[in-house]
Amino acid sequence: MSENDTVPSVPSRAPGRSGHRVIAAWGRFLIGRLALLVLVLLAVSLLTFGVTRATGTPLYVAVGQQATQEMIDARAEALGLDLPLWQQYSNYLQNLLRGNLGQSRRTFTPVSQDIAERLPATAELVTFSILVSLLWALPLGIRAARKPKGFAARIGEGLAQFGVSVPGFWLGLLLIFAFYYLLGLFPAPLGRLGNVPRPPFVTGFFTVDALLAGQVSTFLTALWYLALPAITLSFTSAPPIFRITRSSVSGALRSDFVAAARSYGIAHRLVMRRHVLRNAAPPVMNLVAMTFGYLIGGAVLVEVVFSWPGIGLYAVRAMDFSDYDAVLGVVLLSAVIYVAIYFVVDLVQYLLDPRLREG
Amino acid sequence: MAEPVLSVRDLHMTYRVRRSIGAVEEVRGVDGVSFDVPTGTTVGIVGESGSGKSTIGRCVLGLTRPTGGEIQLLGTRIDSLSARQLRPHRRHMQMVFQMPRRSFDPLLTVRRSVEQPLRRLRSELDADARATRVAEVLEAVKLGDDLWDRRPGELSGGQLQRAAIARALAPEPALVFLDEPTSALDMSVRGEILGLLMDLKDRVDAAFAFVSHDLEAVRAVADELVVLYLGQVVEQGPAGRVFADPRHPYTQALLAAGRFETDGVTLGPRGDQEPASGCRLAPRCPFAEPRCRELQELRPLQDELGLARCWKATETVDA
Amino acid sequence: MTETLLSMVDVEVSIPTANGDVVPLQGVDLDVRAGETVGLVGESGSGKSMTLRAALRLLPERAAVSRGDVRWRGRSVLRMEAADLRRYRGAEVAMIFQDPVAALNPMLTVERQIVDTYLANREGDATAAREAAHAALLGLDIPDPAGVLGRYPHQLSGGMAQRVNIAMALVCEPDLLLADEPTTGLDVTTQLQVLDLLERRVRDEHAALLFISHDLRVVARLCERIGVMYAGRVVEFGTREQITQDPRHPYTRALLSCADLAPGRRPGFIRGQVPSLTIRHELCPFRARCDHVHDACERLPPPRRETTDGHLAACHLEVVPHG
Amino acid sequence: MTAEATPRSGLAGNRRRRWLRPPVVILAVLVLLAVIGPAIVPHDPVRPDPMNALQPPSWQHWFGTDNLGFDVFSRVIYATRVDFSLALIAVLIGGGIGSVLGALAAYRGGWLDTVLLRVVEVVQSFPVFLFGIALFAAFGDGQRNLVIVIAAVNLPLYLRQIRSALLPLRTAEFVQAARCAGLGPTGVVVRHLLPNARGQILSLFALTCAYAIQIIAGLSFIGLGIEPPFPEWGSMINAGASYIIQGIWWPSVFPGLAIVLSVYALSGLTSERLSSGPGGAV
Repeated sequence: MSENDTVPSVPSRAPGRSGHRVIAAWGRFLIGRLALLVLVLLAVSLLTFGVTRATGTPLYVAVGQQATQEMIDARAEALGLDLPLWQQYSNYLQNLLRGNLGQSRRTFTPVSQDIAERLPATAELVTFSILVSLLWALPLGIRAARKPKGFAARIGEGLAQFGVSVPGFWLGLLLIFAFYYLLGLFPAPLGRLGNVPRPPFVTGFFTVDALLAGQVSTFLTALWYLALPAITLSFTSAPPIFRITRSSVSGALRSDFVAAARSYGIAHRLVMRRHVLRNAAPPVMNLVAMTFGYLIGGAVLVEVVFSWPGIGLYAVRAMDFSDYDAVLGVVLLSAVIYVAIYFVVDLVQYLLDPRLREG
Repeated sequence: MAEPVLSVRDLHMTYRVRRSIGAVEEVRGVDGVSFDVPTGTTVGIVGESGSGKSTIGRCVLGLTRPTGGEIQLLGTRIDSLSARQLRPHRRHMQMVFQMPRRSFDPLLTVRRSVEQPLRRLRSELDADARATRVAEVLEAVKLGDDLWDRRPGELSGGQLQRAAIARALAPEPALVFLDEPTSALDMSVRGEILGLLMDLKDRVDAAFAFVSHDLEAVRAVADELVVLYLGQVVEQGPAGRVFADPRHPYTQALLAAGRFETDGVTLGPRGDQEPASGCRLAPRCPFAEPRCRELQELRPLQDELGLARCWKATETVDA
Repeated sequence: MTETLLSMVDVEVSIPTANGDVVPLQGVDLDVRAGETVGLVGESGSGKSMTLRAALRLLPERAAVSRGDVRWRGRSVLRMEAADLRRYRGAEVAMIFQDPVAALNPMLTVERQIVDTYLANREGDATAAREAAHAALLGLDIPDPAGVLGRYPHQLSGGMAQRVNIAMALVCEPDLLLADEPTTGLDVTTQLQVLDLLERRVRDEHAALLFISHDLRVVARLCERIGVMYAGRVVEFGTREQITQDPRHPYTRALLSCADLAPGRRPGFIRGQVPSLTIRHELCPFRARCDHVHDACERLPPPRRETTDGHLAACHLEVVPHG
Repeated sequence: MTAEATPRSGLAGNRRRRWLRPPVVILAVLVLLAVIGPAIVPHDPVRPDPMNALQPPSWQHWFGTDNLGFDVFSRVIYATRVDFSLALIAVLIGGGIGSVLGALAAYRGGWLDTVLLRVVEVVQSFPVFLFGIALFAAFGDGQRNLVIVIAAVNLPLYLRQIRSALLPLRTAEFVQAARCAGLGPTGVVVRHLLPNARGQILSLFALTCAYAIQIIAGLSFIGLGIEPPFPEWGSMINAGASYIIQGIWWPSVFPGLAIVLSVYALSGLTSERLSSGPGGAV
């Protein structure tokens, strides 16, 4: 009855504004978001730059223990460590932009190359873990929303509680013990294909590449090796997906427009598809995308347990070897991926929701 | 004429509303509103949603900062003061909100909430003086003393609104600003609060501002009336006159609608576009003429009957 | 005698909660005849909104009809199979909600939603549905119907959105339209226009209307027969004239005195509060707040007295003294 | 349409039951172990006994012995103190600062709110473990750095959760009434906003402690934070990991169970779920 207290509820202008104004509006929006993206990436690179300088050991380690002071100074100059800090940062930034993440002292190859070889392994693991999560988290989440006290709700919440309570790396060990040692159903936790030859490289996803090359047995082996690590990781990604599905679907179910649709005798299937799921989907899709971006850096421990040759394992090995450039390369990359996905998700959100798009 | 307790001069409040991607629209919530509230009188401020009436209250009480104009409380200008500078003036003005249940901290008892304004605004009072003052105002609003030490959750809407009025009166303010005090109450409770306000009006020497879209309620308590449309004052004057002989077409339509008369002035549907210049009601007004496009000033009506912002209202007087 | 469409017989609805049952409806009796406009007036907590939901069998989670029956043309709605129930909702009975914008799906255009409603209740393909959607908006004083069809709900004002809801409900060609305080959320000037519009369209479509509101003046203006609800039951039922001129239940009398405020005169009000609905009231629930209470009210449940011309009141008092 | 005030009687009844639920009992036991554990431990958790390494669980060694002959049961008990105390300290530091910033962001709003949100976005774009690795690379190993890492992870979490808990309260009428009564921003936050968000803050505290324990264990598992042989659940699991594929399960399984029990006990205290979202556990 009364106006909300800050912004008057004057309805917006009719749609169908002239074409170029819409494009201009979108232009401003995209520039705004891109500026934000660049700002966040700068901040991220500042953090990693700070870390590289704070380690303070590159010189000492690079030159070796018995080095004389002159050798250390010469090395320092070569590495440009004597330049003022901001100049070092701009060099660091230029290197980054050129994709030069420094050289790994363990593999003696450029860090960016190491990462490029290992990123697909992590990406494949994360993708399958999310697929596994979606298999149960979505249906159970929807069912739990419709029958809050029902069977699905109890199972879903139980699995979610289990997933949150059980550390992933420990669960991995348990699964290995049960399914490899005791039952022998799954392979030893030694990488992605064991000794089966790799399929020709197309995407870096062994499953996809094997299918593209028609090597069905390699595809099955790849799946066989993927199973345990993907299931382990899915216990981390599934609980939030289950919970957000349940809460956003039940929110839509309790809404007036669903009550209105049902009062007009609209078929249940249509009510679910066009009213409930259409409104409940955006938050779920956002979370799944963010989870993907997050797990790229979050699968570290599962990779260690299953010696899965991804960027997580690479970072941990580099850590043990004090190979800081490699570590920071991985940290930077996963942050960039996360922020990039965040940007895309934000954009898709605007496209899907007329309240944001049409205004 | 004594200095008015509250005087608002040419108050402006513009919002930057983000309509859609990148399209930010400037909405003039309050667009040049002026009125006075002398002591001992109740000024009714009426208007529909989007008229800016609640925003004016928030500006007067320093809860939001207006983008233009002047607000004077007891002769001193308060709209440009910082929160710290405003604090000593707060004891002279208090507010009653629309939703009684939301205007009380659920964790505090009624007594503690009513005492809160005294602690800070009347720090010269010691604990006992505060306690007696709290008892005084709670009795004045006829709230059963068995409820004083209860939490808001255990009181009804009507009882809570009584307590809210007591809290507002506690520091003996010169101005009590009531923002839609009866709109959230049931019919049966509305009368109870209006009756209380009518009693207090005579017994308490303070100025009252009563904002509402419920014309019947305003009519029962208001001495003066200010009618708002889309952030502008369209008519102003003694309540009796305005209710009996409304001059501005919008006021006529509003009063007719309030009495469920369809034969009176009726307005066209509420369009989207606001006219750039001239009378904002023009797109909906049955008497609209080309000259409505020119800037309509608030012009005085004959012998202190008030003001109206429409050539038609003041023309019959001049002709 | 015109056919009785909807009849609710002693309907009780209860909702189990952690601290025991809440009983929002405690024995509602109501009938609506074809082409008639019936009003239900009651304050918050009186159960008027729950009555409409019970009529459509669209009760909130865990709520259930624990006594009595809801009959549509003699057939029990409570025992209807899913398929019949779906046909009953929309084609036979349609509903308009209080918050006009919230009752529309924010993700779909107005046209899409009206077309869906049409296809769910009437024969015809998509093009017929689109024409019906456009036709439905005519006669509702909408300045640019074609434009409104293409808009999304958040782009509509309250008044415009409620016109769309009325159009959507009438597209189903229902025999009975339920309206849950459709104008309460609107501005005063818009409220009157939407009320008249609703009355006109319902008459044109020869549909019956069950209209509920907390404002007695709105109900008195629109409805031929009026029921007054208090604490989950109908305490008085009669024609518009009987209720407004010759109210027989003390609560109705008190409501009337609260509704008309005259300047200078002390406004009427009802002391006390609405009773808790966590107990089933055998005795008269209004007795604590009633000025005419006497010992019979404290001992016996109020009888349902009906005068010859159908004016019904649930109160011990024979004739309520005036003033 | 339910009645306004639901009766009060029911609440006292189930408040008593609420405190006797399993999570609370388990938590009490764990806290007890953290305090007196080291004193009552049957074997010296730090003295290796290579002679009977890798013995399966027996009456002598309830949880068996690990590859260096340590008694697993003693070390699990001993480690309770380490994991709980570090988690507690880290969460208090990170949570404390985060809550204050969150409250200010919610109450002040404007540029402070947007700046803080952007900073949180940057910090949370680092996955927990890589973030930990990077910080360890910068500041070196040890319990002090472990606390810093956990605090740094919790700070943005608290900032966001407290901000979203307080934001709706900011526009509530009783807050505006408090401002009209002359209360300054700190007065409003301390006297009205925080007390009304007490339930959410306690739940957040319980959930973030559970989450912190998992991070500590995870970091130690990859050799960061607490160096063996100092007893800590994560490093114990790591020590036993390579033997799992030979069927020697007990050195890794029992410390993991301790973690699960702790997290179950802590997260069982609250009905609210930290929809942990991507910030989820390891």
